[in-house]
Amino acid sequence: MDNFSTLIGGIAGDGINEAGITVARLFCRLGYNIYMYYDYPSLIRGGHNFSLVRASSKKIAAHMDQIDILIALNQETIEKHAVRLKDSSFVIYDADKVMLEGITQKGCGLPITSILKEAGAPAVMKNTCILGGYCKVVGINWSILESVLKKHMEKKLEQNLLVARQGYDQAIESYRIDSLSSKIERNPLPIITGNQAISLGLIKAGLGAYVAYPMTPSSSVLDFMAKFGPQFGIKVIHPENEIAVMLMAQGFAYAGVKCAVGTSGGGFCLMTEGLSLAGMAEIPVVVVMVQRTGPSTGLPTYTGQGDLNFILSAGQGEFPRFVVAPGDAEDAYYWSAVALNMAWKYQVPSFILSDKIVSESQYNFELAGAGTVEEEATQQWSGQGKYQRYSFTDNGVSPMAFPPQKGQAIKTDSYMHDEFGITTEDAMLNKKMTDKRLLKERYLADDLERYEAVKVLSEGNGESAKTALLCWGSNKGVCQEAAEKLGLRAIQVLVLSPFPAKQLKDALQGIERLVAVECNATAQLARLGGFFGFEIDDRILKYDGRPFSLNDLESELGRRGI
Amino acid sequence: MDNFSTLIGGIAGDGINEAGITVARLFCRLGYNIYMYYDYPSLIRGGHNFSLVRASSKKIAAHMDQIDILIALNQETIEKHAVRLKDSSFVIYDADKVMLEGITQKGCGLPITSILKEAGAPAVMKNTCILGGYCKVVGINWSILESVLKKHMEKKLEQNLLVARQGYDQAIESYRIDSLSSKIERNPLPIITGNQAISLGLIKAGLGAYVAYPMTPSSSVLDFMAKFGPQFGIKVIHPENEIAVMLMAQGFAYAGVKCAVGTSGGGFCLMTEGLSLAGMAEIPVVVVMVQRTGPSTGLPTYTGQGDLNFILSAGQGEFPRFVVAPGDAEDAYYWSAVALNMAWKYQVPSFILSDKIVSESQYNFELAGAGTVEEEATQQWSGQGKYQRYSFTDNGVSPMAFPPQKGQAIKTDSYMHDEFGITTEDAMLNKKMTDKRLLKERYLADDLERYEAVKVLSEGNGESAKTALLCWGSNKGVCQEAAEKLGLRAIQVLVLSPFPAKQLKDALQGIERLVAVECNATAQLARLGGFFGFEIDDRILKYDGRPFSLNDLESELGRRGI
Amino acid sequence: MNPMDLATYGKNTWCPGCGNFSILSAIRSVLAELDGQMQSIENVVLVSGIGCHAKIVDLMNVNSFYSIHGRVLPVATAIKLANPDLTVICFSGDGDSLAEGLDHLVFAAKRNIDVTLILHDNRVYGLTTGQFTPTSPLGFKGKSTPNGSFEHPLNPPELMLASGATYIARGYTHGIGLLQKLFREAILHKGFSFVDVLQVCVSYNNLYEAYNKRTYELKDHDASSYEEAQKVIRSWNYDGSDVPIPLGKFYEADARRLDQAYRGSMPNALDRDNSISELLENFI
Amino acid sequence: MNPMDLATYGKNTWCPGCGNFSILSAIRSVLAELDGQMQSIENVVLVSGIGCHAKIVDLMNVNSFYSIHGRVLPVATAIKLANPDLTVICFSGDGDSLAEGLDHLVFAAKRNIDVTLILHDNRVYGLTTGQFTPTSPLGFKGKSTPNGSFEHPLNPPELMLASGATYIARGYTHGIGLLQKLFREAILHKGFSFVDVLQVCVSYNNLYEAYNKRTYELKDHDASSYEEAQKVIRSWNYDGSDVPIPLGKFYEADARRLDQAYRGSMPNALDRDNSISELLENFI
Ligand SMILES: Cc1ncc(C[n+]2csc(CCOP(=O)(O)OP(=O)(O)O)c2C)c(N)n1
Ligand SMILES: Cc1ncc(C[n+]2csc(CCOP(=O)(O)OP(=O)(O)O)c2C)c(N)n1
Ligand code: SF4
Ligand code: SF4
Ligand SMILES: [Mg+2]
Ligand SMILES: [Mg+2]
Repeated sequence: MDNFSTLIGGIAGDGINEAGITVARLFCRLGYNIYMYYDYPSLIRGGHNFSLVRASSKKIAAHMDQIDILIALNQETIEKHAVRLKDSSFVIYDADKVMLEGITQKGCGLPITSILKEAGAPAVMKNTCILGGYCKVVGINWSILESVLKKHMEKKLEQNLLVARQGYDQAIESYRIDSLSSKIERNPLPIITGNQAISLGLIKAGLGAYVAYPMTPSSSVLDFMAKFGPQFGIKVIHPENEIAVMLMAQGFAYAGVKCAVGTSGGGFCLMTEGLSLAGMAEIPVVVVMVQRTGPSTGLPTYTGQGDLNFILSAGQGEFPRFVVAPGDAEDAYYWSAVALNMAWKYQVPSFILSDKIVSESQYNFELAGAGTVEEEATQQWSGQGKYQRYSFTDNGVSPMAFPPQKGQAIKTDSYMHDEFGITTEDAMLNKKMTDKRLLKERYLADDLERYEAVKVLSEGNGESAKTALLCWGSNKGVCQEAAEKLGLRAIQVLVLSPFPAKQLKDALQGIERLVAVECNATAQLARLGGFFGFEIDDRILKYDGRPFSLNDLESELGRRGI
Repeated sequence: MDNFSTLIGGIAGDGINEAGITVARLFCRLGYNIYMYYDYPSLIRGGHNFSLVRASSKKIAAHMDQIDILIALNQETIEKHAVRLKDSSFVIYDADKVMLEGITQKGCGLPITSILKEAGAPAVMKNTCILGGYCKVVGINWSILESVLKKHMEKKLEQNLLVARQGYDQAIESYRIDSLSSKIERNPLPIITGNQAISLGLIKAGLGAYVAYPMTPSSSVLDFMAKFGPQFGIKVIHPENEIAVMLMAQGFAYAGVKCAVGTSGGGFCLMTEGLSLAGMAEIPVVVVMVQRTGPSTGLPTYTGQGDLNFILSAGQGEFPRFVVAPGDAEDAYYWSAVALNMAWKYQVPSFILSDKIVSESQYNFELAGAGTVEEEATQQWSGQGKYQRYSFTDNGVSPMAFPPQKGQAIKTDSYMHDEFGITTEDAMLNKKMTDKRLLKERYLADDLERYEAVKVLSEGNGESAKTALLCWGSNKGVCQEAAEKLGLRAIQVLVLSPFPAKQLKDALQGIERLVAVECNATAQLARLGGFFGFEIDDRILKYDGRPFSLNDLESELGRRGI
Repeated sequence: MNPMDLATYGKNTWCPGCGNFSILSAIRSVLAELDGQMQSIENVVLVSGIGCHAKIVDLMNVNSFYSIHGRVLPVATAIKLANPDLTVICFSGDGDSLAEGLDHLVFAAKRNIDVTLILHDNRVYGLTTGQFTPTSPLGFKGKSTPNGSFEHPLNPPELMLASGATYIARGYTHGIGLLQKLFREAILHKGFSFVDVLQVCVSYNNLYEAYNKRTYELKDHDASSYEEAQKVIRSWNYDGSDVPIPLGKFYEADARRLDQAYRGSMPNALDRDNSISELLENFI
Repeated sequence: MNPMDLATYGKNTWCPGCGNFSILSAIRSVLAELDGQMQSIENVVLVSGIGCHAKIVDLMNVNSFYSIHGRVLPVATAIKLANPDLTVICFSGDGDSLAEGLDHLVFAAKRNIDVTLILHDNRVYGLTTGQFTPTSPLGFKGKSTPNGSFEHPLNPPELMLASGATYIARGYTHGIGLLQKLFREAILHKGFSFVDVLQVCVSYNNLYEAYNKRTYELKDHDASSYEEAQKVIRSWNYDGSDVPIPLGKFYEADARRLDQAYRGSMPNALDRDNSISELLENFI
């Protein structure tokens, strides 16, 4: 079995996210790769949530429209997702709540509400119960479910096991998912979101403080840091607003503590003034910027890639910045570590430009496979002579020192300043300091040649490899898969600033038709490419808040004769 | 006499700006055109300020390095500006304070301090006294100075006239400035800054409220509005910070009052979140954004053009905006009125992107010559049926209505919304509303064909017209003049969004070498042009906070063999 | 007018049991009642921030401006200045107006602008699923403070009193009669009115039990006295202790209002043109 | 250490007669004196906003962070949290910390973070040449309010008291002895210290005469009493009236501080790698 998709739907409060993760874990234990898309509106109880878990023998990072199993905790789930059913699909549902009218596919109703009542279990255990039934239906051994529950149920394990078992016993086997474990030589992998991977990458590269004001879809970085940060000595702060966030980051950096902040569009707006300060005062800071549907409040829990232009030029004045857009959890881990390193190596702001899909989707994650990255040393002051915070050097990078330093004053300044850090309005010095700051971008760009800043995801084959898909961020998975299927080349631009024009040129060798695939309405990467002389022939754009499914992209490509 | 430059220098507090304006007024009465550059550091008393007033028979908007008369209220003025003296130049100075050592040019020292003492006049009258001497030296009749002082001295007129007369009497005539009034058939023109012209343009198009938090070099719009706004029924508010400014603007617009805000880089950063709200909620707002040297606090009183990229993409998500960069006071007046009209016609944010030079320089201003512009009617709701704030229409513009409307609810929303203005997370509607908003940009772009969004400042002549200078904002004057002198074409891009690609293409007919002239370090207009397929061959950039003088530009062009 | 006439087709997405339902119902009946009496409904404008609280405007068939997080008050202030005949009512959250937008709250009070702010003070960030806010008690365990928050809470009515608010009251979402009374008073009060509503968030900070036990309605309180107001306000400081929690009107005073400052109307285009020409004369 | 050792080559660009000179001289002598006693000078970090006041950091040969308008306190808070052994002193203006950055001021007090804020309260925007600020009296004629401002001033010490500040005092730039005393106390105080300095701006708001006549130094004031503090603070409300203006320490208390909350140090790279691997186990 190559692909198996399960959708579980219900209302917010039904634990749909957790249920999806459990399904993902089951498949992971069987040796599959998984990808889970989680779809939810902006509310706390009610509404319609669903998790779409796809398992595959190959590494994946995209979902397909059609599903093999539909798990419905309520009627709305059936109504909304019946279109996804194939002839061979199967529906598992709460027989006390849901009616299967008009559905021709096979199904199995479980009296969830009754089972829970009998067991004296609270309503939140619905999902455990139905997952019991699910395991039976798809032929996953009870022992696997049992071990997953034992590991992850923090509360009321016994009762959960009881209702799961009831579900398992009352369902009928209909599929037989084979374990892949014999084929793939590996232990089950952890399943994490992009935001968790970002957090781990930052920690790996020596993060000392994380400051954020909650904002979907970036908040789970704050959650993670608040929970696990202390064991890494990380100071985690949730202050009054995003302005304070950005300025606190600069206070930490001044004192020598590596700091990151996290937000989404509206919160980032409030950070732009502090960003420009970081640019002028050459203060390293990492911004985890997770895109959602804009403008303004927009759709807080849905995705978009509408903020690229903004990020590239945010803040008054001109100063270099490092911007990377990871495409999945492993990218996220690796490049977040790199982003923190780059920030401190070049004393510039660094962006991890994510989107809701990368940040909140679940991926199986292999630390070893994500690439080796270590904390890099910051260029420290030698301790000789009088310290000058902004000393002129060959590459524009001035060695750092942090207070206290006996006999020295370490001075940082948002005004135009001299080498020591004292304000000056001198015309020549102004030009010279501007050149110094911009010089760092050149060295940063050179440094990037060591990295795969542009990645060829699929080489394509034969004739059709004259066409390439160009993507960034979460469209990595869907482009790679479509390209492999159709024999196209697929190219992911990971670093967006400094723009890796040379690497992109190399990756495009022989390509005659270039198709940008983006989740925005104005094709921002295509436009950026235009700057550097890359001509984009087609644009496939989606901007309804939802990610491309593999089918969406394939049919769009078909429509264009590709 | 074609050109005559006067520089007056002293410390902050000496009234150098006012003295320069007085000189400008004198020449204006003689029938000359004038341009005055005012240079001052960020402090209140002390330091070095100077006004450089250039008079010319032609219309001008640039200064030249060399001067004809140097008026020195202190020694520093001599030290700093001696290099500007030609053999024929003349120095007028306070003989009680200044020594003319090492200066070979002719000069005339007046015992200013003694004169003031004798007259019992306060130190602030120094400038009036020396201007008396100046008039004698350059041969401007006493009656002209007298009439200017009578008109503009609000306080202590008699005493001012007395010390001016003393200066006049004790100096010696050395030049004879001829009146041009016989040649140019016009009454003396008002002399105003770009910021005052912006204010008048906004007033002309029906401004009802102006909200701003002070920030150099935009503050003088607030000053002007606070002083003169009430007589036009304009509500002028200076609130707690720029966030409040931007949000107040939206409250005013919601209630039907046309509103503008003003700021510079750092303050604009704080407005970006509200800007995105305006984009989503389709709320008209005009932002007067005056650039200074960045990043961050930078050089508050010096110029720059480093914020173009930022303005074009500020705010999360995608929405249309109108951006115009006037190049002098008449542009500023005309286009500010257009900007307010466009904001309300298309319900989009509109930017008047100025810079310190346009905003704080003095220009002679001819209302009739600035172009005819009237307040345009906003598309109002018909009053029929149920009002829908976001109704779908052919051009994306939904008719407006303002509370109270009997029986109606007028709903505005920062979330994705339906036609009525109620939040929705529906995918199709999301796409449709995004299309609606972006559609407005197309109509706005079409509308712009009625305007000279790109202006050919100089046609050039013969062979050399194969080369064109491309500029925006305050480099208009210097490019026009250099081009006329060298027979080049000079092209000013006035509208930067929607980008007038067609008009620019037309303007570039026959051009083989295109030279961008900008006051920033990364050639932002050139880069923007690159997006639209315009290839820039050379970049002449200045980013030390000071504007190009005509000589600066000419010698840079010379260096490039142009 | 029937309160239900003020409903829309917008779907109510609050959690079952949420205190916001009481606020919705109270404001609907107060506005329905005032319509025809003092202020007809089309003259009312509602402004909200972002948070669970803010969803209320989608549920009211009344003019509204659904603003951004923390920014209710500048919007409301400008609407009132634009047209002083409008009645402007703000719905805000404790994260919204005490963290993100605290400065605007203090300045609205300082300016004594004639708008009403109803604070849905659930002492937690509801919509972002449970972080501590400025009114959460010391030691609050939320998502951003899993081991307990480190900060003492603010006392919003005390801050409002120090900032110049001229109507200050506290309500509780179990107690709709009092809520209605306070909303009515606050709306009719001329000047900045602040109603701190102890709004229970059943999902992230269910304080029904504590509030039911500890709240009491003020009797014989002299709301015209600053000192008395302060005393009663400071009798409970939003921490976890066991002291009684007073409800009712704490303070009311009469003072100069910003909306009285701007007068004068706009000239017609011709007069404007003439004035511009005249004005330019000054610059010759 | 001689106070003049703390000077730099930075040029002093304040107006002759500006009150900022007194603050500069007072802070230099206090820091020179404390060096060697409590806190050696390299452990001191100065933070400023933007305004005339802020130029002070360019004149001090001491660690400094010249920040942006209104944002002294988040920077200072983070520096203190990063390294609690540092002594952090903020210089801010009335526009800076009471308008642009008011929220941070309230939160610094709420958190009782152990930093000192010296407010150069000239009751005007100096550097932007004379607009009204939150402490300008009603009717102040500045550039943005040529016909007089419409708003009553805030009373900053009152706001600080309501927000949780644990050291509150007022000084005056004519009176360098008292300034020194208050700066020393404020710096040595553990917790958030707020010193409101009546700093005269000779160019835009010259109040020397009024202050000379009306200020008096507190005697026998019980600074440990909240009620007493409040009474004396409220005895003058920054308006134009003729009442006496108290100077001195208004309030001092001991309370939990945010900088006590974060402990623990960072592991070495190897331990970190191991912990990451272990942590990932939870997600299998
Ligand atoms: C600038 C900005 N930052 C963060 C957010 C995310 N956000 C939305 S609602 C909310 C908190 C809401 O808390 P509160 O104001 O107390 O309202 P409640 O949900 O509790 O009613 C936050 C932080 C946002 N929308 N905008
Ligand atoms: C975001 C932002 N807005 C506005 C300004 C312009 N600005 C510089 S100083 C200042 C006011 C300073 O007033 P205050 O804080 O009272 O300091 P003072 O000059 O009186 O010492 C302003 C508004 C700025 N630098 N940044
Ligand atoms: S999360 Fe809390 S405040 Fe929000 S709707 Fe649910 S109960 Fe109400
Ligand atoms: S403007 Fe005022 S505060 Fe600024 S330096 Fe001058 S006197 Fe001092
Ligand atoms: Mg809340
Ligand atoms: Mg001030």
